[in-house]
Amino acid sequence: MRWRPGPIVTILAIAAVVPLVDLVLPAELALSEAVRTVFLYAILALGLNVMTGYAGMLNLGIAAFMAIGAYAFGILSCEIYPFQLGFWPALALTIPIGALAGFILGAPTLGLRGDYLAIVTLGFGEIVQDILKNLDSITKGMQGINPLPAPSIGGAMWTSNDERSWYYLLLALLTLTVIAARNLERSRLGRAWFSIREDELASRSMGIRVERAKMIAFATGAAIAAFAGGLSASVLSSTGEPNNYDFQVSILALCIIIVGGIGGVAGVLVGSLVMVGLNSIVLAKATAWMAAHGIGSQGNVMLSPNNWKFLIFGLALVIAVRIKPTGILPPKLERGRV
Amino acid sequence: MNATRTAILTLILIPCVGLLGSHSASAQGTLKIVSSLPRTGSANAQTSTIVNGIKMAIDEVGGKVDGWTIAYQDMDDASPQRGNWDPAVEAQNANTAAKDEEVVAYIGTFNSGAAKVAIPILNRAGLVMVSPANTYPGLTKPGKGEANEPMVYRPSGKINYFRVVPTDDLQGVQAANWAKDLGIHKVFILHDRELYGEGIADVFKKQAESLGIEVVGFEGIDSKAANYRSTVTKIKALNPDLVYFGGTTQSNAGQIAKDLRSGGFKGKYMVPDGCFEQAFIDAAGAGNLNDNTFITFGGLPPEKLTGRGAQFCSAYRTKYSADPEAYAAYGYECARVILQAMARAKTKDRAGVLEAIAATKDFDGVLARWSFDANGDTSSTVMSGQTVHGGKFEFVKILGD
Amino acid sequence: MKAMEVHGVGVTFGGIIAVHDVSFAVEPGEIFAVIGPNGAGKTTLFNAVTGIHPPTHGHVELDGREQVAPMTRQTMVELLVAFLLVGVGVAATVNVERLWQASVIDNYIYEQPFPWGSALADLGRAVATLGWLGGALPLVCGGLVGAGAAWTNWSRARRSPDHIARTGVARTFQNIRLFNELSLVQNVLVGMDARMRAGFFSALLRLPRFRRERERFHAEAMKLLEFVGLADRALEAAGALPYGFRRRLEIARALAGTPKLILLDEPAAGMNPTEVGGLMALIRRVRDRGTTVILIEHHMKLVMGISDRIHVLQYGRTIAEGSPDAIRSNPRCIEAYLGVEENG
Amino acid sequence: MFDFEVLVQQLITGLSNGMIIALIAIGYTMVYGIIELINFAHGDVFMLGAFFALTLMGVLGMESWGPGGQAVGVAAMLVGSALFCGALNWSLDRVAYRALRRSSKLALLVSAIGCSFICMNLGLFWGGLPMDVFAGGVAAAAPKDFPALVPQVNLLGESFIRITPADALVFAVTIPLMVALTLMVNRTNLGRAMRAVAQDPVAASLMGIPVDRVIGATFFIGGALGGFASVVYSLYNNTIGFQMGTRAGLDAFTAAVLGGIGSLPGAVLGGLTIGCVRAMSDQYLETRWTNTIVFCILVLILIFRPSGILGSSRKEKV
Repeated sequence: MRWRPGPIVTILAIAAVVPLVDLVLPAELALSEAVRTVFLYAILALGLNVMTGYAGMLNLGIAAFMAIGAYAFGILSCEIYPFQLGFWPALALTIPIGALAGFILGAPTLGLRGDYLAIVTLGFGEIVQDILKNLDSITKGMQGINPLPAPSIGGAMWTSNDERSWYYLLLALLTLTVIAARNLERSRLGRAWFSIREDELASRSMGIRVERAKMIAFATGAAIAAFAGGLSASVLSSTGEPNNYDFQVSILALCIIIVGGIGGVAGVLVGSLVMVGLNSIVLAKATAWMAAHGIGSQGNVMLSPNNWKFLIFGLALVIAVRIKPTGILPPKLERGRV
Repeated sequence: MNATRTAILTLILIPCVGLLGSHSASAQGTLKIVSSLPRTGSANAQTSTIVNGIKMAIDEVGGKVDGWTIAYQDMDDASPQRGNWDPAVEAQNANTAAKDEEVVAYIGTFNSGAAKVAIPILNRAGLVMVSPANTYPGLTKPGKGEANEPMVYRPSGKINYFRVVPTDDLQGVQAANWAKDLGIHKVFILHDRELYGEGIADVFKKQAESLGIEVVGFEGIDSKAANYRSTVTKIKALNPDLVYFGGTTQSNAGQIAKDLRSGGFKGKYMVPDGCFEQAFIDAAGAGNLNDNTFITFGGLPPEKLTGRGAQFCSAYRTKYSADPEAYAAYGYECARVILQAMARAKTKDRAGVLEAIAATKDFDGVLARWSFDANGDTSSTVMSGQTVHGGKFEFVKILGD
Repeated sequence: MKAMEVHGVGVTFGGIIAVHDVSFAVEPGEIFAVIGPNGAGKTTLFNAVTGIHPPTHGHVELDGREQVAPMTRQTMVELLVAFLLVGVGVAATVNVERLWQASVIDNYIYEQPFPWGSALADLGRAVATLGWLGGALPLVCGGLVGAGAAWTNWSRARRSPDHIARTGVARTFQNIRLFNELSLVQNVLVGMDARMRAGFFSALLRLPRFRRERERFHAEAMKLLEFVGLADRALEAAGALPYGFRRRLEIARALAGTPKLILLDEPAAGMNPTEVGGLMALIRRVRDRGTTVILIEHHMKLVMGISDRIHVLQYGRTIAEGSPDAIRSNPRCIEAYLGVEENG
Repeated sequence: MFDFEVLVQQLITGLSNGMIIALIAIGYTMVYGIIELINFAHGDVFMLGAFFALTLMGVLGMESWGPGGQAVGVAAMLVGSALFCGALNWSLDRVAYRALRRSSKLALLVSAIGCSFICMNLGLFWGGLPMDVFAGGVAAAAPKDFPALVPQVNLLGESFIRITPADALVFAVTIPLMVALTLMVNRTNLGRAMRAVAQDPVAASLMGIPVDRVIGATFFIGGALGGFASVVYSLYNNTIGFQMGTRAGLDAFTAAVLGGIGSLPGAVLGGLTIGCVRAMSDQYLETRWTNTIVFCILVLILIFRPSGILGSSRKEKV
């Protein structure tokens, strides 16, 4: 049979040529920077997808793990702390730290039924922000930790102006995450997760160790989310403030996987493109254009385009699930040898 | 293969929509000013007045400086799903501005946290940034923030960041001095655990202690809570003369005032300039503030202004049919500093404008006559104290005199 | 040794006695049937045996061993570890700012090398000075919560279905519970999970060990599908399978774990006579592989045709046990079954 | 120093706040009980209810009515907001949820999240409408003062412990509502139908119960409770804003889970627990740790009672 590129390969291949397209587009239309945000959210959403998509555990606090990753990266690498590990070691350490955080939250709560777990994760997402704020002698509270190192491949450290380097680094790391997720998905573990998602009791009766499989899913998802957090902190050269990892980030990640097609890697990629693209590309450019052409005014709340963003975002969600409740690219049955 | 097609279509569609958002390159001789402020979500009210102030300053010069057309772009550093400033969006705004050769000045940010992201990016691009609202001292002043501040914001070694607002370390001190003058012996300090609020509360606490005022409590509140009755009970049991709240209208200064009064607290209430806006009185209810609430503010209130300031106020009232708020004045001041520097600049490019702004001396501003010091801070340290009387802010005194 | 012994098992649901004091023993290699009118407590008995709703009274032995995991030294060690980990974790969390201050902030000067030795010494000193309220109290409270939680988890897990399945008991469900979105072969592979050894990292990195295991089990799963006659549909989704085939797939999935004992809950429900004939042959072949079969069934022809022994329940109590011929002539069984044949 | 008066005062505060949380929590728990949806939009429906009440007050000019008139006004706001929120919640179900009944629970959840954003934006617009009681069109996002129609004076005179008419209002409204609701669920045909649909919608529809209408009615009642809660909340706290729904919803949902989701008394118990724990933590620990403590208590309770305090550990049918 002739090899045909699947949707994942297609998406990643198209993403690889975006900076080249940017060369011919006018500067204000340049897409690569906005697409970078898409990559970061895609990695985060892949982490959430391991928990929620594969193992069926609704997590409403994925941003907490992102925050843990970002702050761990910050503390391990920033010059105002003694550790100063440098980009690669610090980024690598976010993974076990995220997994540990996932374990600490997951160990007592994974026995909980569906939405009970959801509320626990939601609460966790809130209190991690609180803790990061309160322990300000360690985390610098609301100040955020900056500057954070960037990779330096041959020569000086990159800055956020080195757009193309960043772009391809993020794309490469996203591709690695995709491969990892695909490998797990098509293994004994992935099968166990799917079976738990479909029918927990039946898979238990088949000898699947449900708690253990869930624990691994939770820790893996948390590790990927923490990785995304560390990476985003490095891109921004700052952890930002704890509030930057609030409920809304978790919600966006959840919307990404559901609108994209829950449980499949391709769906997550398309979902992040659509949801983050809507936010940081379409809405941003549209309001900028309207402002530049004097459309709308600041005097009346309803005439200002910015004040419509929540509404448009919300409508997009409602309409998207109404048209395709299973998502844009729902995962297909694995037919191959698994 | 249907899935692939969907993916390709989406990828093509987004650039197309992006194209719609483009506009043709401007004619030669355009200088661009951009602002990056949180325009979506809860800070929208304040940032709207900043944008009003900026637009007014540009309109006053007829949109032209020395024959160069001035273009203005109002960027949003908040994202709808966050409803607040978003570091990724702020970085994107800064990078966009840095890349656009026409941009010669960047007004922003509203949040000091956002400034930390934007300053180094703009610094590398040699683009000047003037903030109407950042008050975190570490952005400019050595020794006031972390060990590596503010050098860390100046990777190129040059200063590109200026601000027209006095920093928290000045205001907190003046507030504590004023409290001493008011005869306060015991104070309970609250803050909203934000960069601004906690910073100013910290300074207030240190100064109060050094003045011999007893600090009976220092607590961070949850600015999203429905009410603070239990905190008020705790305060009441300690019986302080004054409650100081480091925070803003957005972080529920109004609710605290309400709960203090409805909880039967009889003492005074003091807040910083984040609450110096009509919305604070509206939110708290005038009855809860009248004659026992004290507000510090970096600058003079509109009705006390003379000269430029008075002109600004009347012009603002005519144009927007509303009283100018503090942030409107700061926004206006930012834009005017930039416009005047453009006029003075030898070369009409980033380096020229940056140099001209850094050289700003004895600027006839709406708030005072001031210069930028070596750190990029305003030399104006005039602080005024306000109270609320009959549902309106009322000027009490110039602080520090 | 018996394949399974049920000793005085009783199940009550909030005051309702579903199964009362049932005892029986199943010989290895036997086909043993449990019959009784609707509501007699047959499925409840199965659920009790497989750990889904643990029995309120009595106990079950498999191969002469207690089915519930015993308290071993390893469990005690785990409880102790939970006590220490959570205790130390809570104590460290409560004091984290103090310890950080003593070790990092007091020792680190910006742009100076960090004195690791003295920082660690300071950390040790700070820990030593935590005292009762800051150190011991959180340690003990946290430790107790940790050990309590570990105990709760353990006592829930010691008789959980996955533990019991791993001791060699497989089952099918009355209302078929397949994984509808997985393919047939994947359904069977889930049943084999307990036998697989490749772990997280070999899957993540696709190590040779993972590949070898995958090939081996895949081949075995295909053989099992062949055994139940579904090999040609191996890659279809289980949800799309016609009803009769779904039963077969469930049996294949149950067999996948190479159980010593398989419990079939009404395997013939909803089948036509031809399908029942095929099912009977299949059950015999399962037995011939060396697996002991226990089944619940209403279909008398099937029960009488293949069972070695039959156990009859009514209202949760045993009313008879014996060979098919003995049951067929037992007056109490005939009485209990009047009218049931019309339904079934 | 242990002060008994402080403890009593904190209990009063905790119970009043808890009652309001409980009232919102019931709306969540009812909807969850019947279609297993975490109705994210509920908090924002509640928020819009508060804006509706404020508008009603402004349009009718209630602030200038006499004391007797104001009592009538409060009643009018309660009824008006309840009807408004009920109708709004019902329409959300009709427009955004009903078509997704057969889809996955997560699609439904995303639809609810979308509705939450839409409602929040509507609240922002509403806050920007130029009405007398509002600050005017510009400060749409700023918190709005909700005039204290129910005075915040101390009924006990000059004592340290304060019980205000607003405290009394909280109890006077919520307790009868909860009793009425319990009676409705247990005694009426609609209540029976709701319980039947909650247990098994397919079986219920086979028994001739109009499932969609029963679900719609549940949404209406849940929304109406949100409406009552919004008026009580506004009169108690005297501030409303377009983002208040998020936090209120979060607290209420935590309360519903703590008490055992799907259980009405559980929601009340959960709300009161959270209210009191908050007050105690504010008093005897530090305010900034309050949320963390509430969370730890939630996790602790769920470790040992995985279905909440009063939740039934629903045995799965095999």
